[in-house]
Amino acid sequence: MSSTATIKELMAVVLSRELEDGDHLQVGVALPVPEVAVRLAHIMHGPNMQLIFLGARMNVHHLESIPLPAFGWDSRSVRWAESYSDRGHRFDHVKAWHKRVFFVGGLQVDKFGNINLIGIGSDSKKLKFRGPASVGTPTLTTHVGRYYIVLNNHSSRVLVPKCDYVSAVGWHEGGADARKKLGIPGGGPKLCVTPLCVMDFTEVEKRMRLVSLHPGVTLDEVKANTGFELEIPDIIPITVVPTEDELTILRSRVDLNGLLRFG
Amino acid sequence: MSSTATIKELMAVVLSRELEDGDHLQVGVALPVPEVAVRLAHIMHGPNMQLIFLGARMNVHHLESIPLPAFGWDSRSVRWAESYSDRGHRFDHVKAWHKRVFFVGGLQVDKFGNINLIGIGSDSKKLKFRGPASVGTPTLTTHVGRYYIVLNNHSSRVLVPKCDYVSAVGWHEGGADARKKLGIPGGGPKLCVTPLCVMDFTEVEKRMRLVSLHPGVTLDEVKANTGFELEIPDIIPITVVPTEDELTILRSRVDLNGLLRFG
Amino acid sequence: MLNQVRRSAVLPEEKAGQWVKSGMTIAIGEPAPMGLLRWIIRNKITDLTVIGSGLALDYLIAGGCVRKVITYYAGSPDIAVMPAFRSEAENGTLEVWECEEGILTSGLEAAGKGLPFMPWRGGVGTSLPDINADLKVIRDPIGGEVLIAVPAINIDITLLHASISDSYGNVQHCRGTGWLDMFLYRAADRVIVQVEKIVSNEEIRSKPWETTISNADATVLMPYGAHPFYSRGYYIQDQGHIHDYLEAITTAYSDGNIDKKDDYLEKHCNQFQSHAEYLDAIGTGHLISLSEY
Amino acid sequence: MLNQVRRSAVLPEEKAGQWVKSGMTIAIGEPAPMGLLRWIIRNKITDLTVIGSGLALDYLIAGGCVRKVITYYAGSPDIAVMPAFRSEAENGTLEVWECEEGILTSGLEAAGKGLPFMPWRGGVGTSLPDINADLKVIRDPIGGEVLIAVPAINIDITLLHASISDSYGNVQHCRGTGWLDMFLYRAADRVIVQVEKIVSNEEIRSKPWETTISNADATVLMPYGAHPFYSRGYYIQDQGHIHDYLEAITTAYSDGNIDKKDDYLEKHCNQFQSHAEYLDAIGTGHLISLSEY
Repeated sequence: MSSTATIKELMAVVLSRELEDGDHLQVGVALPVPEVAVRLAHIMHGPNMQLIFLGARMNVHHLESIPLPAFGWDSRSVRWAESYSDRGHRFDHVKAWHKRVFFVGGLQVDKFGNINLIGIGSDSKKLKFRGPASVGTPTLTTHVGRYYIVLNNHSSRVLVPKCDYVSAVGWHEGGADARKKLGIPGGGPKLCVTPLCVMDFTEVEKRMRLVSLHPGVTLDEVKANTGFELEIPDIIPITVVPTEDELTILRSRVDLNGLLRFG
Repeated sequence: MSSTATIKELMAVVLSRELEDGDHLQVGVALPVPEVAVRLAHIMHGPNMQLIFLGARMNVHHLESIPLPAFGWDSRSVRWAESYSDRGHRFDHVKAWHKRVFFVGGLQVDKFGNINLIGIGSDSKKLKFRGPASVGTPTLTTHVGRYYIVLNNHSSRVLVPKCDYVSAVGWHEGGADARKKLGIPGGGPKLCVTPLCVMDFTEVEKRMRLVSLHPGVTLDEVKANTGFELEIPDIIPITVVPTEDELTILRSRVDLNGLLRFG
Repeated sequence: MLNQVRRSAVLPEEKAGQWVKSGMTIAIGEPAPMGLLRWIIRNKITDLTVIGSGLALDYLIAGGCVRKVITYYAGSPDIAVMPAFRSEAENGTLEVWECEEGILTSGLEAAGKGLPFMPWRGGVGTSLPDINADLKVIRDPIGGEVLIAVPAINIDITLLHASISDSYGNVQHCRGTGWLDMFLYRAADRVIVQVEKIVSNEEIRSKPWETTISNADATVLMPYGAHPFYSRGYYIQDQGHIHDYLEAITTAYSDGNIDKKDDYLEKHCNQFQSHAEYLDAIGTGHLISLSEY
Repeated sequence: MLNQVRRSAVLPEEKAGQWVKSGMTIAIGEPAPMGLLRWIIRNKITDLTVIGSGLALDYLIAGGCVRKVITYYAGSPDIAVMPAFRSEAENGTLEVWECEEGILTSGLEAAGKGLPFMPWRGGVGTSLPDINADLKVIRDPIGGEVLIAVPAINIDITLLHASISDSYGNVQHCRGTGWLDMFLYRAADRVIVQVEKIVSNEEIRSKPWETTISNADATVLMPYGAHPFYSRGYYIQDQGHIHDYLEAITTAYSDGNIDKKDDYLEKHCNQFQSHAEYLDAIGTGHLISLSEY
């Protein structure tokens, strides 16, 4: 069990440390890293967290393990939730979303944290690559207290200067008042976590900035794989690796089948 | 049981004959005549009617009797309904309200069937008589397939040339296109039933018109107690009194305590 | 692994009651949360803006707590217009935000959805936009239809009565909520729910589809807390008690002998230190006689 | 006392299926009403506008039934983008009304509420109003905030899958509805619900708080009707079947060998005369193995 964490496990642990007790954590399907992260945080330090999956609200802190579901649409995984009230009224209680934390991926992400799930190509009626569409990301990222961008690939095809289309507004065209000017109340994207590094957004310009490099990753590698000029701080720490405790709990009480270890 | 019907029983029977199988019949509290009418119609000829009370939908045609509740807010009366879905979503399915029939009273009713539940007096901030407020009548009368105005008193204080305030629009300032011009889709008021007579609305002007006089009531009596000029047809029939069957069923299977008989 | 205990949302009535401050906007659900309302009257909270209807609203007005009401109905099957509401509105001492059910739910939905307004058709052509300056007649931006723009109605605290909750603010209503409860909950910054019974978390999780509110800020254990009103699945209305109220308050206001109102309030509310004392005065036998069956 | 019989809403699949005509706007709930969708494919209904998501939507596209989709998500946990959707959208043979969850529910709510539009904030600042000309950026008439006016999305027929109904169109979902089902129901002129089981009216009335739809225009008895998807409380997804679909359809489109698609459809849908024949081909043993527990 004392082996090194995989990159995905590292990413999950980075996210789990970001989550605060009392957060309402909504994770969509097909995002295994956040799925693990919220469960790990719930066990580690979140007895008052609420996990929101498939329109169900759960607090399962009393359980010894909180395994991932067998597959994405596993209806059994939320049988013993505390409430299904998010379903028929998913957008009727936006007022309480300041407590909510969300996670998004993207076909493209630009330097201000805008993301694109619509597609690639200049003609929106005939896209070169048709994406899966925006799901609920426009509304969720508009209102939640904060959200995290989580990418499976760190490449200049994904991290682009400008998205072909914007599904969810991050910091728009930049500036700490960018969201306010648009009339978008939520707290915006906080971090962007990739297989190479952790990034956040500068205070004034809200441009993406390197926070830490994952072990073994060089600055040049990040620069070469980022399609825009990343803000680079003077001192660049290495991402703090999972503790023995974190990794043990992650593997033995959450990711029982090693989705992040072998997947 | 072969005694004569009381005026309220007569009114209830008149209304019950108006109701068609398949109608969705919504009756608010404090309207005993329609409460009896919808139950009677349900038994007599309405196996596919839906009764909507207290936000519950019921079809109780299979029951031998459909008694009135013991009192207005009797929570037991809808225990065995088929659905409570009208409660948290009372106005989310207006699309289906063309099937719905509603009943309203009023502090004032004018010659175009506009009604007032707000109050009497020129200063809306300090009314001479403060009414109970409009309940759901503005929205319901806007959308339902048709509705009936039911009055406990036929007097010139109630049937006025012009309401001090309008809670629910009937035919506004008159004309068959009055509702259309306002953009109000529902079918509007069909009849006004009072202790003296039955009235409807003329085809072109949509002014209130006498349909029939209740037994023993004279035309002069109606005119003297109506605050506006009523349209009078050439031939004025007497309101058809309840049949033996209707009255027996009303008394023995609906109004078991004689609310309309002795009340 | 610090802070490993899940917080309880259960509060004693005085702790929860103290959240309600004079001048706030509060809302009352159905069945009426009478235990909490009696706390508010007894503790002389004043100048409230109250979203409510019927007799529970009238009780708060009679209790001297209300400056403004947002209501669609101040009558009941027992009386055409509630006595304290009627008298104070006619005197001009009570402000009325005139509305109706669909307009009210639209404003509450706007608040819950984080929107500044919602459009609504019911009320077009009526006097409501004339009387209530906050209701704005608009043309819809797509087809030009005439509608009413209802501003968001935001609430500081919503007070509800429900059947059960667990320790963590998961609330379930027996046989569904009152028709407006969920709108009031979603439009409010905080919600306090008084419940007949507090149950285990396992009982809630055995039927999560019945959970109506999953994050009540506080729940207060108040068996028979809706008395003199009903509580679905528990007890029916106490018609005698309600008629006594209507008679006392009607008389007080119409006689101009407003002391009679204070006598009524003293006897039925103010003299008690707690909900339990109130129930003692009603008497166990009488409470049992109200059982719903 | 004429006409004393209450009408049944239960229809055989071919009767209910015939309501769906080429060119209509239909909607698909969750769990997916696959029995009805297979009927539509088998009967070569075309040019549909479909409100749906994920694999059930893709199945209809692959089946050649769809001209236009209104969707917020055409992916799944198993594949980033659905193969038929992706290919036909990229070819320009499929029109996409680009939206997202909150915009979709707003348009559906407008339809249900009889309104021409609803305002929504989610989507402000995004490309959605640029791509979708029906979404109009407006200023709210009260405070001047920038919002999106979403036009009413009206549906001809909504198709749902649920657990039980009685003979009269009273439907109850085990453990609640899919998140969008009720929006789709309320926005539609008619709703057809396929159910696992038809129960007595008394069973429905024993728990009216669980009734989700009280006036289904038709219910169709289709046990295992959501296969290869789940039905809450009955069976889980058939992952093998779903992977077969994804592989076959992905291959068909990427090879440019579109016959492979027809082979798949023939084998899994078109060769059957009825839902029962389909179930026979799946086999009882396999169906039992999918039981949810």
